[in-house]
Amino acid sequence: MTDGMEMFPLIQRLDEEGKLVGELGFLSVADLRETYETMRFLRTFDERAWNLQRQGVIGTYAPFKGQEAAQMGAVAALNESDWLVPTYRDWAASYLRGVPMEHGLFFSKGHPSLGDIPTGKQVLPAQVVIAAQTLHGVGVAWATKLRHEAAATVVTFGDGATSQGDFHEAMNFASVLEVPLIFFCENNQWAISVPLSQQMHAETIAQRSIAYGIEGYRVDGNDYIAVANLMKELTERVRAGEGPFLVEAVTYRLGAHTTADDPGKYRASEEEDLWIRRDPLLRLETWLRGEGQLSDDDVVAIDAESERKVEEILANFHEALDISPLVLFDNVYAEVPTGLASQRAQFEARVKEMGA
Amino acid sequence: MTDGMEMFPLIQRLDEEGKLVGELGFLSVADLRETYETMRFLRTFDERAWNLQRQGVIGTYAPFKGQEAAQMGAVAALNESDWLVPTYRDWAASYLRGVPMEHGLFFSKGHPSLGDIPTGKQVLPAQVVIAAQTLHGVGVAWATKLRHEAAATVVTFGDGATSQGDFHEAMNFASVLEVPLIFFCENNQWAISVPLSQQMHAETIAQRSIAYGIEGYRVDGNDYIAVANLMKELTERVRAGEGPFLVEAVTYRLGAHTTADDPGKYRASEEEDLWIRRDPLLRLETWLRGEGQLSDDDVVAIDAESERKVEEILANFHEALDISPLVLFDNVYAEVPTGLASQRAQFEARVKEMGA
Amino acid sequence: MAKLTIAQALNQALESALTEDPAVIILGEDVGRDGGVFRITDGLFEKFGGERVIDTPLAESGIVGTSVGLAMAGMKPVAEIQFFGFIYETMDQIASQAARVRFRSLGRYSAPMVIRAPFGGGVKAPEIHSDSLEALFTHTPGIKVVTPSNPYDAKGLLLSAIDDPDPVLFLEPMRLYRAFRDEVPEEAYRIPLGKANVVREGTDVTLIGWGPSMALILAAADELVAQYDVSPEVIDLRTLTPLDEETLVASVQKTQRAVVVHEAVRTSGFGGELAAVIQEKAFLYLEAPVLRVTGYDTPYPMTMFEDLWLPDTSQVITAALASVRF
Amino acid sequence: MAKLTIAQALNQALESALTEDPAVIILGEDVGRDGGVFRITDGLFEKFGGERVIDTPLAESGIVGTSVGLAMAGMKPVAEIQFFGFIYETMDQIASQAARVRFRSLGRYSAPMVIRAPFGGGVKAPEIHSDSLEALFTHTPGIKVVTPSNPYDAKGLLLSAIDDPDPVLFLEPMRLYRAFRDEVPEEAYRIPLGKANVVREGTDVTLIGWGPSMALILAAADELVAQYDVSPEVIDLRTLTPLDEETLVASVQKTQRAVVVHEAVRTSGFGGELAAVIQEKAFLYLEAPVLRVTGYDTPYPMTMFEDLWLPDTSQVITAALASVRF
Ligand SMILES: Cc1ncc(C[n+]2csc(CCOP(=O)(O)OP(=O)(O)O)c2C)c(N)n1
Ligand SMILES: Cc1ncc(C[n+]2csc(CCOP(=O)(O)OP(=O)(O)O)c2C)c(N)n1
Ligand SMILES: [Mg+2]
Ligand SMILES: [Mg+2]
Repeated sequence: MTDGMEMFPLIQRLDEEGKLVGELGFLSVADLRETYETMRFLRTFDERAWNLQRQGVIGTYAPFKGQEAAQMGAVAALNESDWLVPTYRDWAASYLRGVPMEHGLFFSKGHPSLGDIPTGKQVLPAQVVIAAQTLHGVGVAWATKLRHEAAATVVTFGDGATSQGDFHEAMNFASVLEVPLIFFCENNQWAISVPLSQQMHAETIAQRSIAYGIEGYRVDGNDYIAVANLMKELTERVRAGEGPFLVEAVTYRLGAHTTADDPGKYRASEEEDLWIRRDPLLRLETWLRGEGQLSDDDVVAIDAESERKVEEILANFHEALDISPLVLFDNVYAEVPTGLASQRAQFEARVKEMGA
Repeated sequence: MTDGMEMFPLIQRLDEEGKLVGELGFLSVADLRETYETMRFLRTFDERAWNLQRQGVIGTYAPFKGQEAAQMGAVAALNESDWLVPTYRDWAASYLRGVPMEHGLFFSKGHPSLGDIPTGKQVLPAQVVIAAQTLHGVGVAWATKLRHEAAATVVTFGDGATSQGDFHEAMNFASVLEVPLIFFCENNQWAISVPLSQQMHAETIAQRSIAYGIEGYRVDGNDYIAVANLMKELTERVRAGEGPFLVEAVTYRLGAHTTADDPGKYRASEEEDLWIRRDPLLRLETWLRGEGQLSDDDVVAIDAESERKVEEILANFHEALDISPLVLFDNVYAEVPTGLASQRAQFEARVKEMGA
Repeated sequence: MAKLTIAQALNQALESALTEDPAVIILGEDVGRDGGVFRITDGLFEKFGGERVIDTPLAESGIVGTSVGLAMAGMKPVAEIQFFGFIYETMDQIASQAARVRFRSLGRYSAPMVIRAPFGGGVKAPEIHSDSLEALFTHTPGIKVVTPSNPYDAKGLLLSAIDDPDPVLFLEPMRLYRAFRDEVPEEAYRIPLGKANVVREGTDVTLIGWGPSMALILAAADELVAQYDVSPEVIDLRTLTPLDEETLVASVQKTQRAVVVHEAVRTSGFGGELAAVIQEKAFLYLEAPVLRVTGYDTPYPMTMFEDLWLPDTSQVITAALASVRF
Repeated sequence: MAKLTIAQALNQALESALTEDPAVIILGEDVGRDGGVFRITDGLFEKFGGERVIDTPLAESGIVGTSVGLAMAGMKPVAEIQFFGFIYETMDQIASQAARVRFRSLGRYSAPMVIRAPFGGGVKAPEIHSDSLEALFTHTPGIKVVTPSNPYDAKGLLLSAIDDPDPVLFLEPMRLYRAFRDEVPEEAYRIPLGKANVVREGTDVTLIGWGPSMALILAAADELVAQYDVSPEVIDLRTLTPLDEETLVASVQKTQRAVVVHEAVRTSGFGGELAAVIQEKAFLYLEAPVLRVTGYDTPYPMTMFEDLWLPDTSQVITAALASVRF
């Protein structure tokens, strides 16, 4: 039988100790310093979102803590004409593609603007139905191919998503149609309470590429330098018509599945401890400090700036709460059909009555 | 990229010229002589069924001509406690597992008995929805495992079926649950008008096993000796708990997809000619003749016996046509609910009125 | 004007859409070289090539799901599902995805796509091929459910469906594909979605149907006039949802009686919804309950008995007379 | 007697089924160590082990499809679908497979299995989690659709569902899982499927509901009596299909008025079917049209506005009064 780990060795450039074990590739030290700042801001946001749920400001939130390097690396090489097709956990990736961070809060709040991506930003609304978006990714990539656009599409999904039929159909369609798409799996080891070993019998997700006759890669998802460089290479190759590809980014969900979940019920704290040591943020920090690119004072300043940005996001969020519930009726169809229009009128009266 | 053909070389024991290139294995010459008789009878039946459709006696029929060795080999090593989970084209396999051949006609006639498998025969009704039965196969095998029955289950499906989400979910479930199941793909190169090369990008179906961390095999599906021996080995191994396995039987649909199809619209006659030379029946015949096990007179006698059996099947079929349409109401639920009972009474009156 | 079958009219509509709009592509199982198992896409692969008319792998969720992505990224996919019975495979991609693109994105994205499928019984197709499941999709806000009953409507409605900015499920009565011909203009005309068609005016009872049932209803209407001196008004819904309530209710307020006909099983068929709407909106006008002529509450029968099971003209007449004589 | 929530009553039913019958197994996403995202299977993995309580891979069609095979081969699978909104993924395996096993095999095989799913809104869950799609399955002959509205019914109906020789879709009102407690007997009692429950007798109007809507209806009923001197009869369907038409029609023939309440979107919700049946079977008794209090014809709203969107007690009262004063 095939040894997946051997066929798809883990690609790494910055190891768990923050030691550089490969080239920086297309990234400069300045890039990485900036990446660190952004990552630290994202971590701040993520932790604040968790607290906002605890305070009742938002509803269920799915934290991305621990997966920042994977998500940021996934989109590091994309440009304006490329597309991102994300899930409910991919706020870091979406943010880098131009989706304001308050969308993550809209999503958890159940705010009607949750999928109202800014014009010009080629990002799809976050997908809730596991693996459904993998097919949308194929369609988007196919559209760009039909129009000869030389654009890359990246679709992100979890390890659990690879069990769904839609994932398989997407991989198969993409490979047959040879669309410019990168399947980017954030293998965070868990699908809620189900560990990868119970999710599948294969050793790696990367080896699933063989079933479709395409290339697969397994990369350290907590190593931003490795992920970004791999994606740089692959996005260029898909734009040149060599796709699709499958990338397995090996990472870990440091937090709970969502604010509604208690990982204590199903996983060992030793495992969590192990992965805390592999934290992508820590790793980058260690390296930057070693390079003399980061001091304690810098970190303090970055945190202050992160807090400021989070406050700004929160202000935007609160301001956006003043939205009419009538929008619920206005985007069912391009035009409101007669029957729905009279329901809309009833709803409007009800809303007035309830003073909402 | 992986070379599927190289990783999964075609297993063959009796080559296209009818020359033995491997061992007979668990099969005796007498077995093979009998297999030839059965195969010839099956061919006779299949061709007659085609004609019956043309005469308007039955409706749409999906011929298995060319796939006899694959289907017969698939079940050659099964015993009473094993299970078969077949499709609409697997009448040869079902027949060997104890399903009377008239069921093939029932199916095409739309006769209510089409799935009324004889008691004690562990065969599921023929499945129409592509790949749906692969999951049923997993469930059946799982049930036998939970009851510690040491039984093997064989689920059959076409090359096109491997594109469906259900196939993937079945492979994944089976591998995670380690159920005693053999996925047996009759790769007949076409899914109606779509050739394998447009159905998938991978070179072989066998290599899809790698995605699930299980063993896969590619066997000459027109070589009964190779298929039967492979299945002998694998059924024993699954009964011993080593399953599941994926088998790709490389064969060809010599006829049309169904009586409603015209292959002239989409495939070249040269390809058909090539595969006519690879006919599993011819191959076995050549070998048996070479071994002095078959004469012209024998063939005449086998044909006569085949005709007799087909007539018998037809007689059974015609006799079975006298069935009350009211059965439609009696197997919706174990007991007919009140509302349905009154619909049944209305239907009964209507049937009487129409003299049906 | 050419006399065309429904099959030919649909083919003409598809050809004209492919010609008019480079964003239109056709995808599905066997829609290419084979021209579709019912030959609705015949000749289009040859004319427009394999980039515009695509034989997909055998996976319905894949077909609809990639169509959603195509549509969100600016294309206008026209997907074929080989038989409507296989639509179950696609329900997440239709109901949770295509139908919600506009809603989920507050109008930033839309999914202008058409899903075509042959539906209905009467051609002795194998199991799962003949089910009438249209009601399921009438319960899904965000998509439109459209079905023609004749060649003229087939072309005009399909062109409107392709134009439509929202996803449309377009159901083609399998049994009628080649059953008869109509005059069908050569040019690309449109019939508006969301408007029911009063096919025949009358005063005594409103007969309501769509797609394959219209043939029964029209035959019954003739006989009601000729044999029973009953004047039926006949409505072909054309679009099931969004429903043209006005036309329906106005008719029943006039005739004071209604019979709905569909092949789908009775319970929770779209006839239930229509009866509910009519009794609510025309309660004081009704002289008889809204009656339903439908399939029975069993799975679609094995085809040996499908003709006994399917609604027929005599049942429509019986129901109409029961209504009139109530 | 212990006072239990619906969640606890269901857990007790599952535990007793696993204890009574070795053929019963539980499978689904996170039903094992985690005890299910709503903790309905809490403790069962620990008690019965990983062979009887199985965390499956993340694939709903896989869960239902393997259950069909398990059931055909003699097991009694109880499958959990994590949220009813994901049921679309399984519709082929439910409607074309589970529901047809008996029919397809002329009774040679059957598929005694239960599919459990939390449903309904009101808990501010993410998109696709709160949809009420029960009507879709009432259109599928061969399965039964059952939903409890209180702890006592939850246990008794679930045990009957597991006993049932046919597939049962068992819908659990998510919002009520822990909303209140009832006295629930320790022993394994059964409540028959296919029988509606007249929860409260009355004379003026029949209020009909199921699952999560019963809470609204009961509150409305209290207020109708106390504030408006209206005497409502309240029916909890318990089983949607096969429908207990007798109980329903008898009640409306008595009260001459009916209001149906459900969370699902209005068009083609099960309320349409009920209205159709009632107006047909009780036409001459009806003093007012059957009214429906339902969700609006939009996708389930973003949860910021779900309380505005969902039917509430005041709407039930308004409809009941409209009916009585019609
Ligand atoms: C079709 C579907 N089934 C079930 C769920 C419920 N659910 C939400 S997240 C999740 C686990 C997903 O795991 P994975 O794909 O690994 O992504 P992760 O959450 O780890 O990022 C499940 C089961 C869903 N959203 N959609
Ligand atoms: C879900 C589903 N989609 C489509 C069909 C229509 N259909 C019947 S057979 C077939 C091709 C099947 O090809 P393959 O799996 O290779 O089996 P073969 O017919 O070649 O034996 C198709 C598309 C179907 N029966 N079920
Ligand atoms: Mg995960
Ligand atoms: Mg094939």
